[in-house]
Amino acid sequence: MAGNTFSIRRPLIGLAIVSLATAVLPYVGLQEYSLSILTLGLFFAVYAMSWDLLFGYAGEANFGATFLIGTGAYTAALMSSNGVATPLICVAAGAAGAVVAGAVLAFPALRLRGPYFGLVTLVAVLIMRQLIILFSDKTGGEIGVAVPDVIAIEAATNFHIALGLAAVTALVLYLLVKSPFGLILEAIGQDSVNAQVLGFNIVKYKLTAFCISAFFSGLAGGLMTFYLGTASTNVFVDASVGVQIIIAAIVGGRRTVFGPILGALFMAIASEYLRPLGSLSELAVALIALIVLFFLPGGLLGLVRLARRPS
Amino acid sequence: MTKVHSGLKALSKLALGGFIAAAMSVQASAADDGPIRIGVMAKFAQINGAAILNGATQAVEEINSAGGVKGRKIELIQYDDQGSASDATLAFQRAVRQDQVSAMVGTFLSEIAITLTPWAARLKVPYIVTGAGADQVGKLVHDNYPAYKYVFRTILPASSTADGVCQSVSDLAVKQLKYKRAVLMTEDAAWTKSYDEALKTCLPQHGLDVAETIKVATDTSDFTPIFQKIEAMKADVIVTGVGIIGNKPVVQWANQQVPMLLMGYNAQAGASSFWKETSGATQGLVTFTAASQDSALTPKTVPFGEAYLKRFSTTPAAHSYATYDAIYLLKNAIEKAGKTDADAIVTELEKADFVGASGRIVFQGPNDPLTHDMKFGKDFVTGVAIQWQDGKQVAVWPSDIAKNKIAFPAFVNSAPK
Amino acid sequence: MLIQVIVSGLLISAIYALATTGFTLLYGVSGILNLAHGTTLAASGIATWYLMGTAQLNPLLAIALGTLTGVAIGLLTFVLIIRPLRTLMKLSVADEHVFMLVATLLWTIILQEALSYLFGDVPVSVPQLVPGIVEIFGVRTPISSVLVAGLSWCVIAALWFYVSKTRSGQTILAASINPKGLTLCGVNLNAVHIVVWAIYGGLAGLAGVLVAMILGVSPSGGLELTATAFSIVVLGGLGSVGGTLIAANLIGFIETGTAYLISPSVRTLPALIILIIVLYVRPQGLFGRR
Amino acid sequence: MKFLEARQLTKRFGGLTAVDKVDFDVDKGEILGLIGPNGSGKSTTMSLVMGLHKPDAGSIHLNGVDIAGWAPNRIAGMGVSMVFQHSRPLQQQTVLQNVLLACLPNKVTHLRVTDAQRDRALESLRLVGLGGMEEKFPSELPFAGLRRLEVAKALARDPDLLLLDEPFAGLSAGEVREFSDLIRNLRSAGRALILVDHNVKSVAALVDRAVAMSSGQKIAEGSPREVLANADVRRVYLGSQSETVGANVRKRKSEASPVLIVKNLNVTYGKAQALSNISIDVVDRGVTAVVGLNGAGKTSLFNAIAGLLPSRGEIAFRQQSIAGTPAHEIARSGIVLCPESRELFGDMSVHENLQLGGMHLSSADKRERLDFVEQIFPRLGERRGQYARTLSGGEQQQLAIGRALMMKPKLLLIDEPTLGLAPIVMDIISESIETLRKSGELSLLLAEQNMVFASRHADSVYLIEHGAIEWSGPADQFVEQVGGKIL
Repeated sequence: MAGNTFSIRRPLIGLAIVSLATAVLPYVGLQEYSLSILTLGLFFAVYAMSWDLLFGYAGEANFGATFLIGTGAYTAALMSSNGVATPLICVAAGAAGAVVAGAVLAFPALRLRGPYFGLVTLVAVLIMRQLIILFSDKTGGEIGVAVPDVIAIEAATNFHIALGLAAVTALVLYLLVKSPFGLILEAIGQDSVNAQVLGFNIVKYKLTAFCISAFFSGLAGGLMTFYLGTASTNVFVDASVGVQIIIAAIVGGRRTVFGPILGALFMAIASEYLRPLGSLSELAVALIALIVLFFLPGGLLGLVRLARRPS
Repeated sequence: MTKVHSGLKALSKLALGGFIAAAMSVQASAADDGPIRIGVMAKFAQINGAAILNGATQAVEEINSAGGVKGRKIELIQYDDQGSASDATLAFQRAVRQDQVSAMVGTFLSEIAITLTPWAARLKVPYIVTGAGADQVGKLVHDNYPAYKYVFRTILPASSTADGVCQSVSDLAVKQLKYKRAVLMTEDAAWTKSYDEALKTCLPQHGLDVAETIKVATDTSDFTPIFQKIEAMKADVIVTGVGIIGNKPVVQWANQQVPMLLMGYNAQAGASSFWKETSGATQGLVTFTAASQDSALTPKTVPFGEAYLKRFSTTPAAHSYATYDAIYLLKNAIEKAGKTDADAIVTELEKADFVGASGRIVFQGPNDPLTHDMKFGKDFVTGVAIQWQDGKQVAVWPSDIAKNKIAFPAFVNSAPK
Repeated sequence: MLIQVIVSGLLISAIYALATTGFTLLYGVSGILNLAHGTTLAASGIATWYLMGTAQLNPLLAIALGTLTGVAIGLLTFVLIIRPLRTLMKLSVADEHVFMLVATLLWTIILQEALSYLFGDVPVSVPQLVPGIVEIFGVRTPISSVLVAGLSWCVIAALWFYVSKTRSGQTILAASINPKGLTLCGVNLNAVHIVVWAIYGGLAGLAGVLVAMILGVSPSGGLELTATAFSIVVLGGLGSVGGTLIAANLIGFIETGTAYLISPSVRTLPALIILIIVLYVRPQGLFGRR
Repeated sequence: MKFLEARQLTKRFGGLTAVDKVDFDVDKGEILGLIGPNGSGKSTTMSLVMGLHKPDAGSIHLNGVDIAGWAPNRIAGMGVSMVFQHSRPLQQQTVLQNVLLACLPNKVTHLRVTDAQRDRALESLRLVGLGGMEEKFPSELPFAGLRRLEVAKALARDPDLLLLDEPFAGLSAGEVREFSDLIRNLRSAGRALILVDHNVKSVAALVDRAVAMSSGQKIAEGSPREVLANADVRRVYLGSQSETVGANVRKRKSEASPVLIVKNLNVTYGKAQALSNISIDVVDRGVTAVVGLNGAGKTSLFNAIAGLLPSRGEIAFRQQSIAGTPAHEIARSGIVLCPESRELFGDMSVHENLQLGGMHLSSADKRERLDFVEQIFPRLGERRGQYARTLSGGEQQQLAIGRALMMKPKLLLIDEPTLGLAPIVMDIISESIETLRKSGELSLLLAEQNMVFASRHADSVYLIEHGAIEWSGPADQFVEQVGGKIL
């Protein structure tokens, strides 16, 4: 936006610097195992960023993030296991499938508000899970679908793929929320009546946001499937995975684009440090998230901002 | 907004800095004279996971106190997969890349075993599945041999289980009890597809008609309609196939006093804690399993069960036997190979002919349909059928090791209809 | 067949009704969707299972203590999660709603992991109070199930009596209709909330024990129970106790009917689909008022 | 054909007909004032024009097109804009960005701000007097500045019809003047304007024509002067002449010290100062009235006394400070508020409502008290088993006062006891107030728009305007000294 180009350019330069600095990590002695933690953390970062486009900006709490992710993952996995296409085409199809599924879900669901919207998105995950189990001869059911192809085996390459995806997602989403589209979306999220009176068709904007969120979720879901080697319900179509995504976004700082990256990496690294606690580590992560929720409503990114704003 | 990027940078510096330092400080040494590291993976908060861990612990402690592997101790390292494939891949990478384990055993969930199979191949580390029974694992190894040759399995795959269920049920139900009609009740899941097919062909061949196959959703809470329906079919026995919802059908079968025996396969009922979990409702249930405390399948079976009971105050589950044997298989292979090199271990495992606690273990070859699964049947691994009687698992099949005959819960009429 | 559907439907619906009454009561009075509801149920069931089995307590005492576990968790939820969230953060109404959902979800995870840690993540069943069966119109039914169904309806009737006939109950009803009006009558709303959470905990606790007796519970099965409760409550109309009771029966009968008439493997699908259709056509639920 | 023609516009909410067959027109270059007390349906009427509610019947022709029932964004696309009373700007965006928002087209593929859009935003800001504030954040603007920001947003859309909802609420007298000028300029640019306000005075000076509403119906239309002179309008605002005839105005200067003393009370809502330095004394065992138009601050004052609103200043009840005491404790100590919104328990019976009021009494006391209340309001005895929400407005008012009386108040605050009531019900309320006065057991503080009603009963009167006391004194001097100035 004119008059504040500077304030857009600087975060973007920052994003580029951080991305490049992170990209050399494999070459400065970071172990492959640490890379794989970051790789999964970055996939989660993409989920969390996509989720927050809906929540932080459009004001809709989507409890069915894994419906979108799962569609992307299963579309890609089923195409690959049936030998239909190369991995990249499968991933692209996964993203497209997620957009279609997202639109099918969102178009009617967006008529509902608050807890009802949340419930429908949650139920969508439950139904999808049931259908996968029900048609297990095609979907692999509880066992999942093994994908025969891989995109890359090297830990560093996989890390770069995830990093690139996260960086591109952050870039696109950031430009988007700073564009007129994002301004309108935010206005809709904060006061939908006012936004309607200003002439904006809120369903059209929310639907677009839902599709964008679905696109990145599905894309990341498809890529992560090829990274893991299987698509399975416990990883891709699970309400509690959706909860982890929500926690990552809120812990990182909602309505910030970059915050959810921070949140997702924080959660990944925190679980690594808390691993000595054994089966209590998930409890500890939830406790930390709860404390962040209570005392840092702006999330970790909010904390950084707070510290940098003197008054 | 101008502050965002620098904040992000500051925080990532903070987090990553510590992270890198921590990650780099844990440099494992894989010297040839140090202990041999073996990883064990499962969700340890679950009974199944604990059974896997205990089986491994028992074997490692025995081996170490007997002098180790050619003088080298085995160090068992635990990896909790939290029941999630993504956690499992992380843990697997940590085991291989950071802790530099020589082999990995364990895994209860099939989706995790299938996910880890290509990882074992990528990271070139022997991986013995001791909990997950989906046929797909063996098929994957077969289809991708030799790339996936690193993966073995010491628990029976679903098709062998179906085989064992068919043999045990036809011996017990047809020969002993003179039953004629059965209803097949299996959970609606991928692993039961081939299980159903196998039993539907096999049971009638032995003289037991399958009146109907009833599929049960894995989130079923109320089994009343299902049991009512089965009863209306006038069958003599219910042959089950459940692995995910083991508790509920059994408890409700007892509560509702369904007047037919439950036979077949129930994964949870193979665990010794099942009596407590069901508060005794499992009385009279018959299930096929790998081995049990009192079944003298091999000379090692009973001693292992007794030592296990002493060490862990509970009796072993099927996965305990499988994991126990897996560790011994690895020990033998390393000794024969003379080194911990992955390919050498695999070569020795492929040649193994080993009498373990669960039977004589010989792996199927690359041309067999389920490569690196155990050969099944007489003279190899047979499995046992046990019945829960007064808090204990009692072996009732095969006849040569059976201690007791089938007993009937008060509400089940022994005579065929 | 029809009689079977009716008998089984009635029994399962009674449990559904009891297991959701507290959830909807809580929403009606304090406007909170407690997503830790299912885990509260599971905790009470597991506690009773442990006290009866491992600790060998008298069954009735164990059931009482299990119910008290529910009360304790209810009060903890209020004191540790709900009240801090309302007092520590000054949130707008819309934000508060979402933060409340997220906080109760986190609380669910904490409870669930604590239960797994203490008792292991396995499904467990509480022994039947009275073993044995009776024939109801030729349908063989466990005596315990009949007792549980009877007890569920007795508790619901007692709740109705409490709310409509006692002073404390009237205060709670009034708080659900108009909290400001109640403040003007000189009543401390905070005290009302504590009472409501205690009653909620008691209802959830007893329901958890009974669910564990008839169906079985597990720590990680809590979210699934919450989802079922949530669906029933939304179908009936959020905050409407009467609507919830009717919806509980509706879902109970549809599920049972589906299992009998179509196939047990699609038991829950028709109910979920009906729920979605109802939400689209009538978002406030069947009996909710806008 | 006028630019906007609304015919037989009707909107029902459940059983309540909020807008009842209302007709009105407005043409370009004209300002129409929609006036009426709270609950008269004027804001709902405006919502119908904007499409925020769907009318149940009737038509709205804009430039010849019937837009009734359209979605708000389509109506906005026809050149209609609206300024809300409560502004909620985007806090993380600058003032300029907030206005730019209004310049953007309804097109998801529009991803860059054009120079033309930016110029229009800047021009709008300049027009409303916010030039130079472009890079500030909304949180840095004063209250009136936020209102200007809202107007700038509406202007940026270059509307043909502009709807203004209570544009003067919360503004100081000086700001009201500036705003009036601003609005007048908008008309001269050839726009049609509809202005909703209960502040009759400011509207009268500004609008070309006025439509007065009461209980959802149009009761008068014409020039501001004609409407203000209309007997129905005067009755709605002042109470009818017939009620004042034979009014029993008494002068009573109580010898006892005041039962409640309020000193320098201030209440703020965010940036808006709702009450500034209010000081009043409530006559012991007498009737004190606070009068003023809707929005003057009466309800804020009552809520602050009852502990429902945080406030600064002193409030002493029987020589004891009660500032900062929780609301329920204040209620228990004897200060009972009967609010304008009544706050009844709608899904409970009349009897249960009364029981809840008397819940802290012993059962003997409660029975006696119930008899007392049913004696004052016999109607409540007849309707004992009926749900409160099914009662008529007058009965609900009686129940609200009755429930408050169940608490044995020492000081009873009644906010707008007669608002929207039929004359016959007003008489019942009148009688009850007199009965209570005679009982000598409690003091009364009334808040009233109906000044004649208030001065008839009160011993002493305070007039509030814009959150400050404008006049105070004995009731009998009130009508002659102030009455004429109000309307």
